[in-house]
Amino acid sequence: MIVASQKPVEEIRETLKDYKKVLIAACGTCVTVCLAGGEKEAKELAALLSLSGEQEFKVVTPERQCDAEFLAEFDKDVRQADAVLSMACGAGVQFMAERCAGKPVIPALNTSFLGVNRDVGYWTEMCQGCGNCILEKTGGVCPVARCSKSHFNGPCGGSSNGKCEVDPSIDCGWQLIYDRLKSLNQLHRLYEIIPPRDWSTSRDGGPRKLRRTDVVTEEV
Amino acid sequence: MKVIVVGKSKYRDAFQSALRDAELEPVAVETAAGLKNLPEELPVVLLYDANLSPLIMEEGAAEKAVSVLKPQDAVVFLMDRDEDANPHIEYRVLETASRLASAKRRVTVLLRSCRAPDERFDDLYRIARQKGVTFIRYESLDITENEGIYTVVARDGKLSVSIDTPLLVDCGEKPSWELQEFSDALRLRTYDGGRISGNRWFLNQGATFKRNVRLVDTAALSGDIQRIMPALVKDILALEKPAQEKTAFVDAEKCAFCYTCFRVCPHSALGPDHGAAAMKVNDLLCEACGICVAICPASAIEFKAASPAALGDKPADAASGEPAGAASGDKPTDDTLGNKPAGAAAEDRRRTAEVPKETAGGKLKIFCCENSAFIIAKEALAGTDVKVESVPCGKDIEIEPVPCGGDTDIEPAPCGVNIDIEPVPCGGAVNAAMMANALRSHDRVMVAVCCEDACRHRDGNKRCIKQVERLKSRLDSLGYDSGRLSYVRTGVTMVEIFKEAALKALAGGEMK
Amino acid sequence: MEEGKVIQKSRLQRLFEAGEFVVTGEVGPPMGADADHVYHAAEALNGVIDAANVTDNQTSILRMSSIAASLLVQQKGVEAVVQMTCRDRNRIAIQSDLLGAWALGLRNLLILSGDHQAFGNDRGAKNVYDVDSIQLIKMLTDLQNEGVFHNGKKAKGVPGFFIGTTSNPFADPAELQLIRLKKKITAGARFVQTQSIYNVEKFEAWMEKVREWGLHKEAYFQAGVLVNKSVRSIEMTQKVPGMDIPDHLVERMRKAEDPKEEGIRIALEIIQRVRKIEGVSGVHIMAVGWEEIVPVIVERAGFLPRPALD
Amino acid sequence: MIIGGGLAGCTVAKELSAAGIESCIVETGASIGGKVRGYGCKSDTKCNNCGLCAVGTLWRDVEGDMRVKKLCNARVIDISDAGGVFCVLIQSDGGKIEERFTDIVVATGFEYPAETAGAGYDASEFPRVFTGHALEKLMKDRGADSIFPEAPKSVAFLMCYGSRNLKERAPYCSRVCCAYSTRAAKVIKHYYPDAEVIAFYMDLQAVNPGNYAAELEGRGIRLERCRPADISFDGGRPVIAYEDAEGRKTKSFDYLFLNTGIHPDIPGNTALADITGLRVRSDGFLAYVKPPEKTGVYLAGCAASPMTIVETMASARNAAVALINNAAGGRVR
Repeated sequence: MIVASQKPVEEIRETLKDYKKVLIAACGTCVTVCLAGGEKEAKELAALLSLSGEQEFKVVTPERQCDAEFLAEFDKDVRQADAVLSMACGAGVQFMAERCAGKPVIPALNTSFLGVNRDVGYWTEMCQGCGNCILEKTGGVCPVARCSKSHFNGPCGGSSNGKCEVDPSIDCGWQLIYDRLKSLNQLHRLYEIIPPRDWSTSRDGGPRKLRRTDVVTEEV
Repeated sequence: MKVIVVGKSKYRDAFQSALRDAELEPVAVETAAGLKNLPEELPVVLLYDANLSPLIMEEGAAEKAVSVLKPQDAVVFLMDRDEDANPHIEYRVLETASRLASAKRRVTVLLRSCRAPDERFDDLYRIARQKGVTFIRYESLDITENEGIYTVVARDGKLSVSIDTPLLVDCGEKPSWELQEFSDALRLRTYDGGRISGNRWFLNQGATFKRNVRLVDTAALSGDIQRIMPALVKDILALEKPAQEKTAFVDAEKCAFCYTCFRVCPHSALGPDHGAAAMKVNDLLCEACGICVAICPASAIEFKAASPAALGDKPADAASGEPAGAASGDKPTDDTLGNKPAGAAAEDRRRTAEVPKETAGGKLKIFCCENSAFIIAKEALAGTDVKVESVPCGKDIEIEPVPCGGDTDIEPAPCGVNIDIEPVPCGGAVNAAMMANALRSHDRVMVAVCCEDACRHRDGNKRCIKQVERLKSRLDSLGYDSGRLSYVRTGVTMVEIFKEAALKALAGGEMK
Repeated sequence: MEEGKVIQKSRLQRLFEAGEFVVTGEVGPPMGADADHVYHAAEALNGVIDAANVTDNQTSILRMSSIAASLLVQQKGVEAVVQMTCRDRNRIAIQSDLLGAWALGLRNLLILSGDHQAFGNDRGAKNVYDVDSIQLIKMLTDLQNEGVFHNGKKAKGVPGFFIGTTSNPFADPAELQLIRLKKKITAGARFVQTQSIYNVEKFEAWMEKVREWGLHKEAYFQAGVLVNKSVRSIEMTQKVPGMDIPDHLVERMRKAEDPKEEGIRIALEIIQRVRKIEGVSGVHIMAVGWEEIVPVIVERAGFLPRPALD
Repeated sequence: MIIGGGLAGCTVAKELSAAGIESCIVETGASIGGKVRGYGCKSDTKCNNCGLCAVGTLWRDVEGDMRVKKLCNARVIDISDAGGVFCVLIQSDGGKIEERFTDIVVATGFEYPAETAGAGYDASEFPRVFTGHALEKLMKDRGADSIFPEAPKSVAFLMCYGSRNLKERAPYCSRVCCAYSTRAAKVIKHYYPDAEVIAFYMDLQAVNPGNYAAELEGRGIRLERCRPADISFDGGRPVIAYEDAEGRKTKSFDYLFLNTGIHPDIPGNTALADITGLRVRSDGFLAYVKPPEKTGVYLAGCAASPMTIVETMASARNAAVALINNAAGGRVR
């Protein structure tokens, strides 16, 4: 899931200061689950920003902001607003902005990473969406996302007691890989030299597109 | 009614036959895995044999031990027990010690704290003293072993005693992994060593946070099962009805299936409904604390009234402590998921929410936990113009204005000050949006929750205070006076503290 | 800046400041470690041009480092313009390399974003783009003016590069490009080399805008001129994104009996025309794969001899 | 009929009412609630498990419960058997009344009789000395940042005061003093971190899980294991003479707490035993002669033995459940 956190409220207020009627668009999927931009957070933000008494807020919650059909349901609300505060991830904010001709669309969140929910209110990064998965080689622990240096062939010298040199609260990704492979009895995999990889499948190759040719019947 | 009897206790057969006598239908489950196939809301009795030294628990073990001891050998019992452990184990220790002393062995009982749970203990203690058992209180112990002989050095302040013994009996209870497994399977909360943490154990002994699970410590019974049966059967039968007049209800359409409620519910009342791809409240387990309602990130959980049928002939002021009354509305059934609960506004599919308009309110609004602050609010706020904003379960609880200088010896609040009180089932039912909205209509807002660790819903009070702290820092960063928002921890007798907090809140100050 | 230390200005900078019409060329480092290649190229340009750009892994093709090759070029008496892209290095590496470049006596710097690695042979490489060209220009200018790195630490020895950048007069929308150019100049670029000019009318219009915005007063503008050797060369160039080659020029090449000579003539015509445009302070002559023609162009354009400085 | 409208009596009444059984509380005081109503919660920042919050809305619930009849300022004079039901003569404000009941619950609790320990220190005469009851009032009325009118520098607790002492007629452990006094000590230490708090004790009961003595000492509460020899006064300040391992000492304190225990109301219990068929034990508390299912007379709370709040409620609940079961099943006398 996409994990995000809310921007500092004063920053949000500053970006909204020129608009009288603001539509707060929560997003009902990832950012709801990570307690950053769901309906509850939107209501709380609306209540907090309403304290000044100078602006009007309305909260809507599309199921997802990354599908046009869900956004279409709220076109009327968008028209009535001076600006839209999107509480979706960066993708949702942009998609909302594409739809809202002539309306400023302002982000309320900082989109952080692709991660998992480890406990109530605690998420960790697991994937960077690099487009070329090698988890089968690394015991199901991603060296790209979970090693601070994205090393492919073992930890750096800064790994000590299973912790990363960047911050002792970060587990060394390669320690995790080692532990996993050991438990799988696959330590031999560590001897393989993983060659420099092709990053063109990652964002280094430019903005990515994906087409399922069997679903797309008319070529674009 | 089916009752699941969990555990491998040696008392299980006797226990099951006692349940049958009470016209209940016991179902034995021996492994944690066996629980998975059974409905979650069935009453569960977890039989638990304390894991203790056989010398004190098994008949004849003491005599056997005596036979291998030389007459001059010392026997030392270490009776270092917790307060919440059951006193029957101590009876056994005293009895065993007395028997060994009767056999002319030198017996010493080392205690860290003295216990006198009841007259029986007093009697056994007196007998043991008469038989020649030595009792020594200690603060710290050193134990060393050399070729089967233990040297125990007990210290108490500046005094110390050293005893050599071939037989050192640790009377403490050992953690049981089996119990831990059952606890995990039943979603019970445990603390160190796998012991089950109760729902404020003193409120309801033997109960757990989960309403349908009761813990029976067989050591406490010493085989006398009948002693506990009436109360146990009463509790089991009470499980046929929801705990509360209102329960939480998940709107499956809005639910993001995020498991947040599942993780925070102190009573394990929420579970997944995979068919509907949404969470579902188990009405029989829900205690209506409102924590999930407040925290649900999709705002998908609301309260609904439990159906009159489910509540049945439940009389007013029942043991649950909740007033009964205007329970109304239809209980949604599984086959009518679209059937919205009474009271839940039937929102259209577009899911829009109006931000409440600012309404003219009083000077101070207090969210009061019904378990503490709301009980004392009347007394504490004597002399102020108090209005109760909304009342749970439709029953009117009136807090009438008391003229200034009433009969309390508390300094009265200024006359004519409007204080609005909103009772909440738990501090955890108050979220930041509620507080922020209250700040729009009131000069000051305070939440009054139970003292730390005293929450009936485990950590609702903590959740509330954390929300207050976060909201305060957000108010600060917006440049508002965060002193307008405050909280107080209070108990059912802390009238003066509640009063002071309210007065301070009115003045814009803060309580620590 | 440390007191009492005079930073020696580059020849390029002094020529611009003296109001001379500046002529620069280009040296492409080899795809290998062969120093002689650079020496030969530099020797050919000695006395012909005022300074030579030394490219930085141009079009993402792996080559010898620009800074190292620049040093080799200067050893042969030609002043180098170090090119530095943002593609391959993060802010630490870029600054570190440039500190070394200054210490080695390199004085001119051309900052560009760098072509995406998708154009080169290492398509699977990660790109860095930790800072973009404008951020980099600003970082360096601040360092040069205040003696303090972007990270807030004081520098021991401050460089004084003559910083230039590039601009494309033909990219759309023109306004966006002009805004970007203005930002670059505001950030501290002192000279600007443009994309190769073929469509002189459009370039004239662009320069008019530049003058309107007053940019020509804040930086020296050099028109880029590319010399084509063949029909194929001009056809290929026409296909490069951001290039604007009028069809009639391509047609001229096709019809010409001697395409090489025609290519020279076209280049010379362009040079003569852009020279007259107000605000153009020089030309930058590029002859990819035909480096030996540069002295010929310079000579036939009447730029020789190059002015001497005291 | 429930004799006594304190914690045990009210708990029984509430349980019975929940089961649909009507009851009548006969209370000698002016209102229901008994002693516990005057108790104060003993949490500092954290709950100290005193159990008082378990009481919750009990008083309000019982006061507002139509199934529970409340006779205050009333006392039972006589009980006689009237063929399967009890005929009870009650002296109340309005004179003597006679009522009939099927069952009787004895929940008379305990007493602060004049002759028990601590009674000699009247608050007006010794404002710096607090007995158990006064301590509770202090806890109840404490403010957000003060307990005493002035911040104390030193406070002493005398635990087991009057307990375990044949001469004081309490040869047993009252079982609550260790708990309430150490909890109060924690509260005082929390309000006044600089105050010296000393507890003189004989035995220390485990009140919280773990090593309680260590926990208390970790909080800065000093434990002295000795029985002080003498209490005297110096200008109103209590002075305690005691002996520890180093020898005899005297020390003066700002405040002194005498942790009086739970004492049976012996005359009252004796009178009740006569009319209810219960017996008075050697320590003065009441006990069953025959099982309550046979007699219809139930015992709840501290009338039977010293109990904590929670134990009292549990005992009352057990009595109520037994009564309800018997009422449903039909009693065989």
